[in-house]
Amino acid sequence: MSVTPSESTISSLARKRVEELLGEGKRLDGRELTQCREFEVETDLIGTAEGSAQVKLGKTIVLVGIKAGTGEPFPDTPDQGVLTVNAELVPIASPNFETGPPREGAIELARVVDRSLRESKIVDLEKLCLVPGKAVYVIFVDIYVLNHDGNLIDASVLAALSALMKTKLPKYTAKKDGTVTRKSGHSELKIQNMPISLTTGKIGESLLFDPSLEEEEIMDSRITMTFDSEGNVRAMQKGGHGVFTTEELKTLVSTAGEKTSEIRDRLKELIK
Amino acid sequence: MSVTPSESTISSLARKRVEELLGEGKRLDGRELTQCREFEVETDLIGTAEGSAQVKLGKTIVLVGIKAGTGEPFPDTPDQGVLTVNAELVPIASPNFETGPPREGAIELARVVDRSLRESKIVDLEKLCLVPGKAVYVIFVDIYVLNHDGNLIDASVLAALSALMKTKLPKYTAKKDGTVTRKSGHSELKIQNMPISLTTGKIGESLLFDPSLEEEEIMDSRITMTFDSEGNVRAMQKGGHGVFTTEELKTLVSTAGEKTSEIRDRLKELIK
Amino acid sequence: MSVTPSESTISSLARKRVEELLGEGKRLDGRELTQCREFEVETDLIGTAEGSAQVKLGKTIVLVGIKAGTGEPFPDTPDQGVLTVNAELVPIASPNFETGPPREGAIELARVVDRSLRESKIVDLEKLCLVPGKAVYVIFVDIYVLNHDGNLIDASVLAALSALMKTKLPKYTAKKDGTVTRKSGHSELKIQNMPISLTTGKIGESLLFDPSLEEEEIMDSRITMTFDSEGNVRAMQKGGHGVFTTEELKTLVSTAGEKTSEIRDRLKELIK
Amino acid sequence: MSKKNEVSFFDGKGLRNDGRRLDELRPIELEVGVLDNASGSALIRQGGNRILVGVFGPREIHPKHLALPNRATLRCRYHMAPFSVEDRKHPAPSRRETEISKVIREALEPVVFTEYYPRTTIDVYIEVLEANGGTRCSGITAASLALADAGVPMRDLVVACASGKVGGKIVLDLNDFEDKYGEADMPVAILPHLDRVLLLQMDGNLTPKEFHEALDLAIEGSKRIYEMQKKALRDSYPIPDEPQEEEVVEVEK
Amino acid sequence: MSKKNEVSFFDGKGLRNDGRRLDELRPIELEVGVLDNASGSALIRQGGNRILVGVFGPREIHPKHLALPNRATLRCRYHMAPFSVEDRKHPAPSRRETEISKVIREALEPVVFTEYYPRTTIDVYIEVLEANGGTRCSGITAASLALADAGVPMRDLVVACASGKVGGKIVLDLNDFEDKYGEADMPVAILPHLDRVLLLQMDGNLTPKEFHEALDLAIEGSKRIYEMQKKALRDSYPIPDEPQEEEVVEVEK
Amino acid sequence: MSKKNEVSFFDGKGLRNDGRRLDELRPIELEVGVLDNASGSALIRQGGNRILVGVFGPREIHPKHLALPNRATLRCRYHMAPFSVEDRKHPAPSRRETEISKVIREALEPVVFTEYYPRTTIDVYIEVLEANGGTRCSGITAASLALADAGVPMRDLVVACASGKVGGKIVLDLNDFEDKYGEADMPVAILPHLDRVLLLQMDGNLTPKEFHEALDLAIEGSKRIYEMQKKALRDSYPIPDEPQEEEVVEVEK
Repeated sequence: MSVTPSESTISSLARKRVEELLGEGKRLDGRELTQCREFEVETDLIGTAEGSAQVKLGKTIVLVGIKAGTGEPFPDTPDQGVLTVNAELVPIASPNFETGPPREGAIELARVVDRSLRESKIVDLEKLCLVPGKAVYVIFVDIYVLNHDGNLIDASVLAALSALMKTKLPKYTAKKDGTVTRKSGHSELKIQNMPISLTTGKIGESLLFDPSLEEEEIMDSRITMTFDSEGNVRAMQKGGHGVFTTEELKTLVSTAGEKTSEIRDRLKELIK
Repeated sequence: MSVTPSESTISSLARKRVEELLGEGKRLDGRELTQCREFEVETDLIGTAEGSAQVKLGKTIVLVGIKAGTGEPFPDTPDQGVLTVNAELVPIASPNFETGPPREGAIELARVVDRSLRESKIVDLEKLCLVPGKAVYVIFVDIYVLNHDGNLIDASVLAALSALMKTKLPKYTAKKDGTVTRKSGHSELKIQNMPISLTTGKIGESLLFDPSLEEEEIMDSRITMTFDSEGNVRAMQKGGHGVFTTEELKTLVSTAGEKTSEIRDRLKELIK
Repeated sequence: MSVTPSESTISSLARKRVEELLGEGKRLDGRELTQCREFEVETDLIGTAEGSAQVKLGKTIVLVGIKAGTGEPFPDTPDQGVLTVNAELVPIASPNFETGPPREGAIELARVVDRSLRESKIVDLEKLCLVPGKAVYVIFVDIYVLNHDGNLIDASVLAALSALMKTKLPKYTAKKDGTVTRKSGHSELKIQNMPISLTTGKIGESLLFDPSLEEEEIMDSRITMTFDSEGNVRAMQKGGHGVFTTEELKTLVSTAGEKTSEIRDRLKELIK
Repeated sequence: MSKKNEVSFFDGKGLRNDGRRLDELRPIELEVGVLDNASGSALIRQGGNRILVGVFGPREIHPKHLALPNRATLRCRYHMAPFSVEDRKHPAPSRRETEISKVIREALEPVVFTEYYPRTTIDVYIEVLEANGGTRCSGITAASLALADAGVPMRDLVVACASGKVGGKIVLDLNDFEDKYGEADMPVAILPHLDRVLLLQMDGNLTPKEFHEALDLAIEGSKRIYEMQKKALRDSYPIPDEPQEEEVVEVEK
Repeated sequence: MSKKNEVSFFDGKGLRNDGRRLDELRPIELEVGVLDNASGSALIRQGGNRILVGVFGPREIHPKHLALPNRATLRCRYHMAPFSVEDRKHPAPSRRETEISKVIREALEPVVFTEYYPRTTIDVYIEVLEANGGTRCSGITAASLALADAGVPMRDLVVACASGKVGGKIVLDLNDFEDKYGEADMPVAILPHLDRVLLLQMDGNLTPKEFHEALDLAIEGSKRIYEMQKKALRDSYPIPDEPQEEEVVEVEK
Repeated sequence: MSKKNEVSFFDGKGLRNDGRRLDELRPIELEVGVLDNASGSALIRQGGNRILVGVFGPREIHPKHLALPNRATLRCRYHMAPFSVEDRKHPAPSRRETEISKVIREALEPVVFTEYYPRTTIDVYIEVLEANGGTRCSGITAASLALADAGVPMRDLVVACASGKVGGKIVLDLNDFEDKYGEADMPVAILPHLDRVLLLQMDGNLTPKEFHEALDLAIEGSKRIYEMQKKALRDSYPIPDEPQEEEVVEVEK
């Protein structure tokens, strides 16, 4: 059951000040409305993972680790590998995160990242099949949020993409009956697309890219759009208790598409 | 752990009035003590289910859907299909139902319905075996209570029986090793008995058939008796914090048996 | 998450009195500091178990039942049987125990007993293999605390050891593919070591063996040391919010070792 | 959404697998006030979807720490019956149901005048009895009627409809087959007379231009459903002192 | 209860598989006051059943919202030890245990003077250590002794015993084999001196006439157990100033 | 800990499988103040271990019934990331994690001046991002720095290090391979300048004499790590008015 969260403690006064600033096209941290925060990527920092990447987007830190092994395929896709995305909002990341099973925020995060990867066909799942119907590669993408300063979705998509780009699959020999044995060596996981998401927050009538935590706490709604390498839309998710006009959405598809293209180029530079 | 429920909010005054009425052989809704509410049955209303029926018993509404597939038998009955009964008291049915895992009320309901079906051998489980010890039909009877106006047990037994009578099993071909593949077509599930339950409430010294919710809220105890097509008893369950005398129980076995015979005839008319 | 438990209700006055007594080398129940309570063992009292023993250590009562069957080995130990220890602090044992899944106290108890048994190689797990990688004996050691009067660890190790010493394994015939069928008869489970644990409580500067519940409620910390039949240490566990000096620990290893040797001799007498 | 090469979405006449045109809705039946115990309720049948919604409240909230000082709490559960899908669904809530409950709640939040009922809760229970694609949209459409039936004041009715892309074409109101094998699915919920988007999700593959087209189509389809919603409410609450329109019939309650 | 054709329930002399006559109880041993920490406790051994019951309270209740203003809350847990059955039982509570906890609580409710202790709880924990058929009845018989041992005022002792039908005959106090392969099992709990039925369950197949017979037999058997209960209590609480009966012996506590 | 016969722990020169001497620590890097939202934080890299610790508090406690009238509640969670081990760890807390959380909390209890902050909580979250043996010790060492970084007053820093026995020899700071295949592992946590043992666990096989030796070695190793802890804190909080030591560098925060 989804329940209205209790209101953030930010006074309506604070909100008024932010809205005034936004009226002048300014943001609390000095960015322009369509300016994203700088990001850094560090890859291969977890030796026990088959791939890993830590992204710092402003002060938001997300670590993604990839575990790859083998298992049975789903009955309805017997010739495809399995890709699973999971997110944990561990309590070191924010005074508001708690221990315990994932709540709707973590589940939505994981599912939006999952769709961004899956719908853009980031990996060819059919190439991850070992023995049809019996044995396939199973890849876990585990999102670990280490510091929450806003816009976890975009940081997580970046980290997941980076980690997958650096993932090395263990090699296996497989028998017809589905018996699988590890053999030495690894092969690179082939990435065939680079999905990048851009999340836009809405406060009053202003639209702002890559909202920070301060902005998230007062924003009315957000819209995430994930674009593939060709500039097509692969996933969208509106969140929050506010609304968008159709014009806002149509305009955003163009501006956000361009912005993700810049981000993609920057990422290529960072982890080539 | 079972815990004394908090008392219903009905005043002792209200209870006194009901008892006076009952003293004169009258009930709140004008029924006689041994008069059940009229019921309606609608079958085959869920296309995704292999069988379905919705029963309205007065204002109580219970929907039962049957899902049939294949699976492994239990180790101690390798040559028998599996029949599983589950009940959900979904929160649309009553302001007092809650979301979450089933509580003792839902579990008792499912188990009493289960015993009513199972003990009367409503289906021949041995005929639901595909490959002994390896593959059998697995039939799920899911009870979904949509509106609670009393006597969920009898309404659920009626709905489960009706749904099973209308169930069509998907056909399968099975290999000796237990591998099962769907083939086209369905066959009717053969019903070999028609168990009907009758629940009697006790308020003070009065015994009343098919208690309504108003009556349930003040009644001391209830006894459910399930009879098969031959008029034999197949299941019983006493509930509530009150008592019965042995004479009451012995008398009830006769009157309730006759009443279920009438109900069975009525059901046959409704869903022939 | 582990949380500081709420303090015991014992007044600091009571604690002061105990400390004074201890200063004179005396304990509340008249024992000497290094004196353990007498214990009794009753074995084979549960007919449905493959082995069972009930130990009374003072007023502490622990019942251990052994269930033995077959199952798959763990992937990393394909040629070894499986030994699993579980503990339930059932609510009849103490007004402070609750129903529900095991809490950290029960989990720590099970894990310390597990290590005491496992590290002393009480049974040769390789002899419990039926078909390497496919079928092995699976032995469940279930600790059931019936009355809690302190020092559950030592009582549980004693009861688990006694129950295992009296365990009779059902015989099976196994095929190469891992199929297992029960054949008539039982064989004795061979015990190759007799681990005995000794738990020492610390109150102020005093160290006392086998603390009672009264003592546990005010003690600062405890240290459990498990010794094998040769007098070597196989497991240790410090608990509680207090500290030990290195000298205390080094001394304890000698005195506790001797004491467990006495306990082992006594146990041999009791259940030969 | 996995595209299979062999799949064909249109017949010789360019009609969809269930005989519809590209911009045609599935047949929709709406019924208001179908449950006795709920404060308000509605049943929607849309193609193969059969969804029952019950609303309770505004009422006291338990546990009390969920109460909000200046508005009603909205609680929303989207829940599938075990028999509502091809392979029996386990009764425990799935991650998918958790996410959909959230986006539906967020679609309803801007519409309900929650500020009228501080410290209470309004509970919306959406029970999917049979599912055949687009259940979150059908559920929202019915939830809005159930809220109206409960007398909960709202800025407007909420209405939802998906559009998407199958076989290279932008289509309205995808069924389960089109959702599974098509190229894109995009559920949209709107406040119809204010033209505001309350819910938007998309997965698949759309060019920006196709997105524009699909959005317009979803809104256009939603508005058609909006008319049906209004009719269902009128039918359910005939106003005796005004000259009744011909089509008003007493709804079974 | 699945009847197997090959099963035979009686030997040449018409005795049951454990040597009993049709209306004979299994050997019963009752012990009162066997646990130190519980307010009251009892151990029952009935054939292959070994069940320990501990009662706590009347005591403060947590969480407090369970407190009832005009009576004590009764809480009851029927719980099986993992090693109490042939195939190890998983420690998590099963649906069967949940149902049995409920019917046992409902059997005890009419007996305890809960109105003497408003806002408190009386907790009854039934631990099945070894099970061989009819454990809910043995559990109730022992629970009643444990309540008495705790000093909880009751209208009478509760006593329970099953009857049923095996091999075409009505029998008393079924063991596990008879329960599994026989035709009917019917657990009954009564208030013996008032002849009131507190618990009644049945599954299997009985004609109305057989039901009458089985009910009478279960009540008759219960009354025999009732005498053993009273003796166990007398043994446990010898009254020194009255001339003691010969059979009073000090019970091990 | 299962000894395999084929396993060899030392090379020709008597060095361990990672090139260390018997009494040599793995390389350790400590960083303080690495997280923004936590009150205090620290990162430890010790051999193949990478562990992040965040401390929150003293702060208000929820649920309130956990509040203690005369001291702060300490809450501690040791938690492994799914990718921190060879076979992916399921996110739900394991029994092992539950036990380790408890012994770590008990190691920290005597050190924190909890009496300064009655009715509050101090939360210590230990996230194991990569594990290669001895994570509970590394976690304690880092937790102590995070507490210091949060400004929580402590009697001393806590520091932990394991010793054990592999290939017949007492060694310091076992890695995962030595832990798995060696003869004994013994994690120890101490208050270094008071020489008090806060945590002690052991499993394997040690003679009493070997225990003495192993305990001395663990304490000796811990004291070496203590020096690194103090340096990490100095580096993190350079004191400007005192003449700074050469090695003081501004730590990335």
